[in-house]
Amino acid sequence: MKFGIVVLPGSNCDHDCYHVARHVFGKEAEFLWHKDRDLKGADCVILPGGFSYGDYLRPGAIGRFSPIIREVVDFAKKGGPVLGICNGFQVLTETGLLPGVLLRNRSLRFICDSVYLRVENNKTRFTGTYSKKDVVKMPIAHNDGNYFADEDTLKGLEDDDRIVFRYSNRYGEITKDSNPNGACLNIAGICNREGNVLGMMPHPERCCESILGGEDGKGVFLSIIDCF
Amino acid sequence: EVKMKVKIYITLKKGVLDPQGKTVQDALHSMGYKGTDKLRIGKYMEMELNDTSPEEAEKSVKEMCEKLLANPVIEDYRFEVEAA
Amino acid sequence: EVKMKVKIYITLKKGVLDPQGKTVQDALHSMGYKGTDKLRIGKYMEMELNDTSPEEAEKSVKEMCEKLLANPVIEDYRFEVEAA
Amino acid sequence: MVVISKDIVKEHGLSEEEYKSILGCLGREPNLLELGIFSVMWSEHCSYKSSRMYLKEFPTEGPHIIQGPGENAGVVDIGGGMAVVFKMESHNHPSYIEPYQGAATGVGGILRDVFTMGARPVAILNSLRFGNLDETKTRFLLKGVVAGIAGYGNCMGVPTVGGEVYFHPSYSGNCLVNAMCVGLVNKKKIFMGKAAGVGNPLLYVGSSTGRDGIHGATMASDVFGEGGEERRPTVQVGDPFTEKLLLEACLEAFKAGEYIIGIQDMGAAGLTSSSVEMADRGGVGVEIDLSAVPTREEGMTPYEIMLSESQERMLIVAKEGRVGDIERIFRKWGLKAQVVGRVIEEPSLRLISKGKEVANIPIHSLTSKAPVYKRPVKRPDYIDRANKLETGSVSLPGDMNAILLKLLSSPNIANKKWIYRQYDHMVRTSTVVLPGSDAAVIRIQGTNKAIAMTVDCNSRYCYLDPFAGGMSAVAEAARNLAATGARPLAITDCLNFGNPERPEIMWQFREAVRGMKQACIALETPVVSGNVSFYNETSGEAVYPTPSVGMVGLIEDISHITTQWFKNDGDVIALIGETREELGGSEYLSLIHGIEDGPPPSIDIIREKAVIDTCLDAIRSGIILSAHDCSEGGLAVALAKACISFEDGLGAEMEI
Repeated sequence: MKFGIVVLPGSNCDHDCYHVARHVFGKEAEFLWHKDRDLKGADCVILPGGFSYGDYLRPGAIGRFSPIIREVVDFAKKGGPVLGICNGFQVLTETGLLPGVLLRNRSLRFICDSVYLRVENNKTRFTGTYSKKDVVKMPIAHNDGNYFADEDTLKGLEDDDRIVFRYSNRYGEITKDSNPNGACLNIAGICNREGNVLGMMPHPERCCESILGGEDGKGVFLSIIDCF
Repeated sequence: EVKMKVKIYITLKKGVLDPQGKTVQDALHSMGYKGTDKLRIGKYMEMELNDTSPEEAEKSVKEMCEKLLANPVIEDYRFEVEAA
Repeated sequence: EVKMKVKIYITLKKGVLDPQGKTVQDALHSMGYKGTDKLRIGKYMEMELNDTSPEEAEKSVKEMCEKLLANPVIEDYRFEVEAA
Repeated sequence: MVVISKDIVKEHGLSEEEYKSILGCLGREPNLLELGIFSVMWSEHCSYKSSRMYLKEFPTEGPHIIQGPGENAGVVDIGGGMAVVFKMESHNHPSYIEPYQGAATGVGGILRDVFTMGARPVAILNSLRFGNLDETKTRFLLKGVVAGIAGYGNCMGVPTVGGEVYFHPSYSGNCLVNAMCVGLVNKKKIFMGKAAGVGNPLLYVGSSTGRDGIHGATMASDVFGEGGEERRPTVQVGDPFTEKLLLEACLEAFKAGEYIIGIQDMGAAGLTSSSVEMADRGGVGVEIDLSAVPTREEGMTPYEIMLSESQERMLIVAKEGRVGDIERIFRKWGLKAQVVGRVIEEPSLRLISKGKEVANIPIHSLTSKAPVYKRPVKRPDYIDRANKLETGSVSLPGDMNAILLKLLSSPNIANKKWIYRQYDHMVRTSTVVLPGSDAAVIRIQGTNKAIAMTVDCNSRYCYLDPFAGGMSAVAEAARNLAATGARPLAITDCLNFGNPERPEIMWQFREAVRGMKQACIALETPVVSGNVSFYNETSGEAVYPTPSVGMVGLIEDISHITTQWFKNDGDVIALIGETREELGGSEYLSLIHGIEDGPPPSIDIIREKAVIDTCLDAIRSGIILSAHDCSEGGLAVALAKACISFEDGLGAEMEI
């Protein structure tokens, strides 16, 4: 099982995802430089967090034109698993692989904190090891996590069970107070229709080791590995 | 071949959330400018296009906006092209 | 008392580095729009001012720009006020 | 040829005598370009002319010290073939003028000081001081400074893990923005800012040069008058995206092979200070062709190019024939690498523009021959007046609980999550103790070790008794590290003071440095880098003396990591050290009674060492579950914080 970790200019969490894939889960991992066109045989592609192109113009707006992203889109269209974390999720919405857009946080401030999420759909390739309605704790660190989409798109996401994670309180209740950035329907992560592309704002790679404060993020990687 | 001056206005579509606009409007109210309403904040870009023609400039600026400068999901764009 | 429509343009002062403009311009070049030059990105604001007059609107918009909307150290502003 | 008039000399911040010694160095009149170069190299900011005689008193050596002051950052051995690299730098004046960019470029500059040594930056901290929060100017500055630090640090992917923020009226005319960076490097891969090898090419890498911040260096040495506002155009603008590319390109070039002989970031006074300082360390000269320097504005003069403080630029002395290899790496990251000159044998700075020599200055006249002042010193009158407090004269409060709640909610003591929540403090998945405890801890992946880091200074103590204040700044930092399970290694500092031309300020500086020195010797924490920021003063009103101390410690075994909050019901609470009736200079007196008088708590540095060692030994023997040092708010606040800093929290009961 091999993870391909895309490196765009300005990616920061590429090293963190590499560390988790290699040292926590003992799997093969390789960086995929944005100017290349070769996924180097990756079984799962990760678009890591960071500030690709400095978040200039719009987060992910320029990154999506990198040559490697064209390969990632084809890989996704052929059913390959693609995980977009934070800036990676923003790039996925700019490519159109996932609907909607990530706007500036309601508070207009960067937020780095641990938040509770409720697992809404444990049938995707990224959440199979969680149970439905599990409450997990994961860190977020972003300026533009305020997910927005028009009414029809939101309705489609709910009807097709494509909302994968929602911000909740520690008891799993979806409340306004537990919504850190103003995202519609407390959306923290969504997948495409086929369930092989997941975009999420929280950082699972930052909570795969108890020394860092929690292991609730392991489930995302274990689910990917299980499906392989 | 001439040099053209281009002005581009990117605005949020109606109904799209504008966290910045709302916060700045609240601040203006608290500063005493109670009459402020429907404040929306977008992008204003200026640039030059070298060795082109008015028609060609119109075409390429339109493409730039469609492909990169505006996000069609949430933004509208308009632009003005004039000889430099 | 009338309602006025206001348009505000906030731009970086000459000589002030615009990292965003530079990066977007490089992206346009790599997309094939080689003729793009001197791309500068600023803010474009639209708003309405209720129960005011043209003169009063001019005065308060100028104050808003000076006090909040523009950063006098690195930004210039201009605005247009017209009856709604 | 511009005639150098008296006004031009004064405008460059140079005194009559300084101009005379320039004539001596050159044996002729300087041209405007040469005068500009002298003015920045002889500014307080670059030459430390008013502080140098005292700074050389600091202990800077030790068995584990690889590089002390004089390079871009200090380097300390932490065993296992690795070293920790760190420094602190101030950006006070630019931040007062443009808070966002002033703070952002402060972070950008200190990051470059660390990675220019070959180290990967692993943490950023900051020490901030503002006027009271009820002033709108303070809120404006605070909002901009925090956003600037977050904007730059977060984009760079380096976690901002710790620091301190204080609010006090003495800073309302002059905020303090000190940024500290800590990096890790393989001991065999340390790079120095030294030019060597006559003929080797000088390579300019990073952003192109604009007119940002010209006179930035001299501005920092000027006192803000009432009309300080119109000095605006001198503020630099940062681009963290380009600096992230610069960081990755440099680290790749360091690893790729023996391409780079010396490297330095272009900080204050940009191309001038980097080229001159590298030549000075190598005992050689440099020749630069200014026409080759990439500029982003048309028609820039040699003067503007040499004094510009555009950000995100580095100067590299490359090995002959290796320019192509370096260019390839920088091009991969989308950056320019342009040969702009070469190392020359004659130890002078030779500048060429359009084929003509426009400046020729002996290197040592800009560095070792810079003036060193023994400024007059006078013990201020306020010292006796402000240290006459009899604790009896202070009425005992009726409702102790109300007082404790007031202290806990006061800006200087309350939890600072509302600030550090805006910093990404988790990126790099190495932050094992997050902000909010006594010190931040970063694990060293691939080893069983971790490094702890903190920034501390109680400036009220320093105002009342600079000697005791300087000593307690070092002691408090060491206590914070010990409470986290870390052995203090070494310190960096930012010495923020008023106008050194006023004898009272110079006395404050001398005493603070004397106190710090004794503490560093007793606690075995040498000074490995640092910065001095004078002229923090508006219309004769100086800030409280603020010698911020940044200290780094080593945790040999990651299981020794200790946090400040209580762990289990029924655990025993012990107090190490002696409690004396010392209310002077306390936050309680200031907040509740509006009294700022001292004397501050007496400090016995030998006993401090004993307390620190006792705490560390107890932690290592496994009998300590949490530890917290008593600082602002004393024992009551320390106990309260240990109860409430964690999600569910616990209570505590104590026999007074």
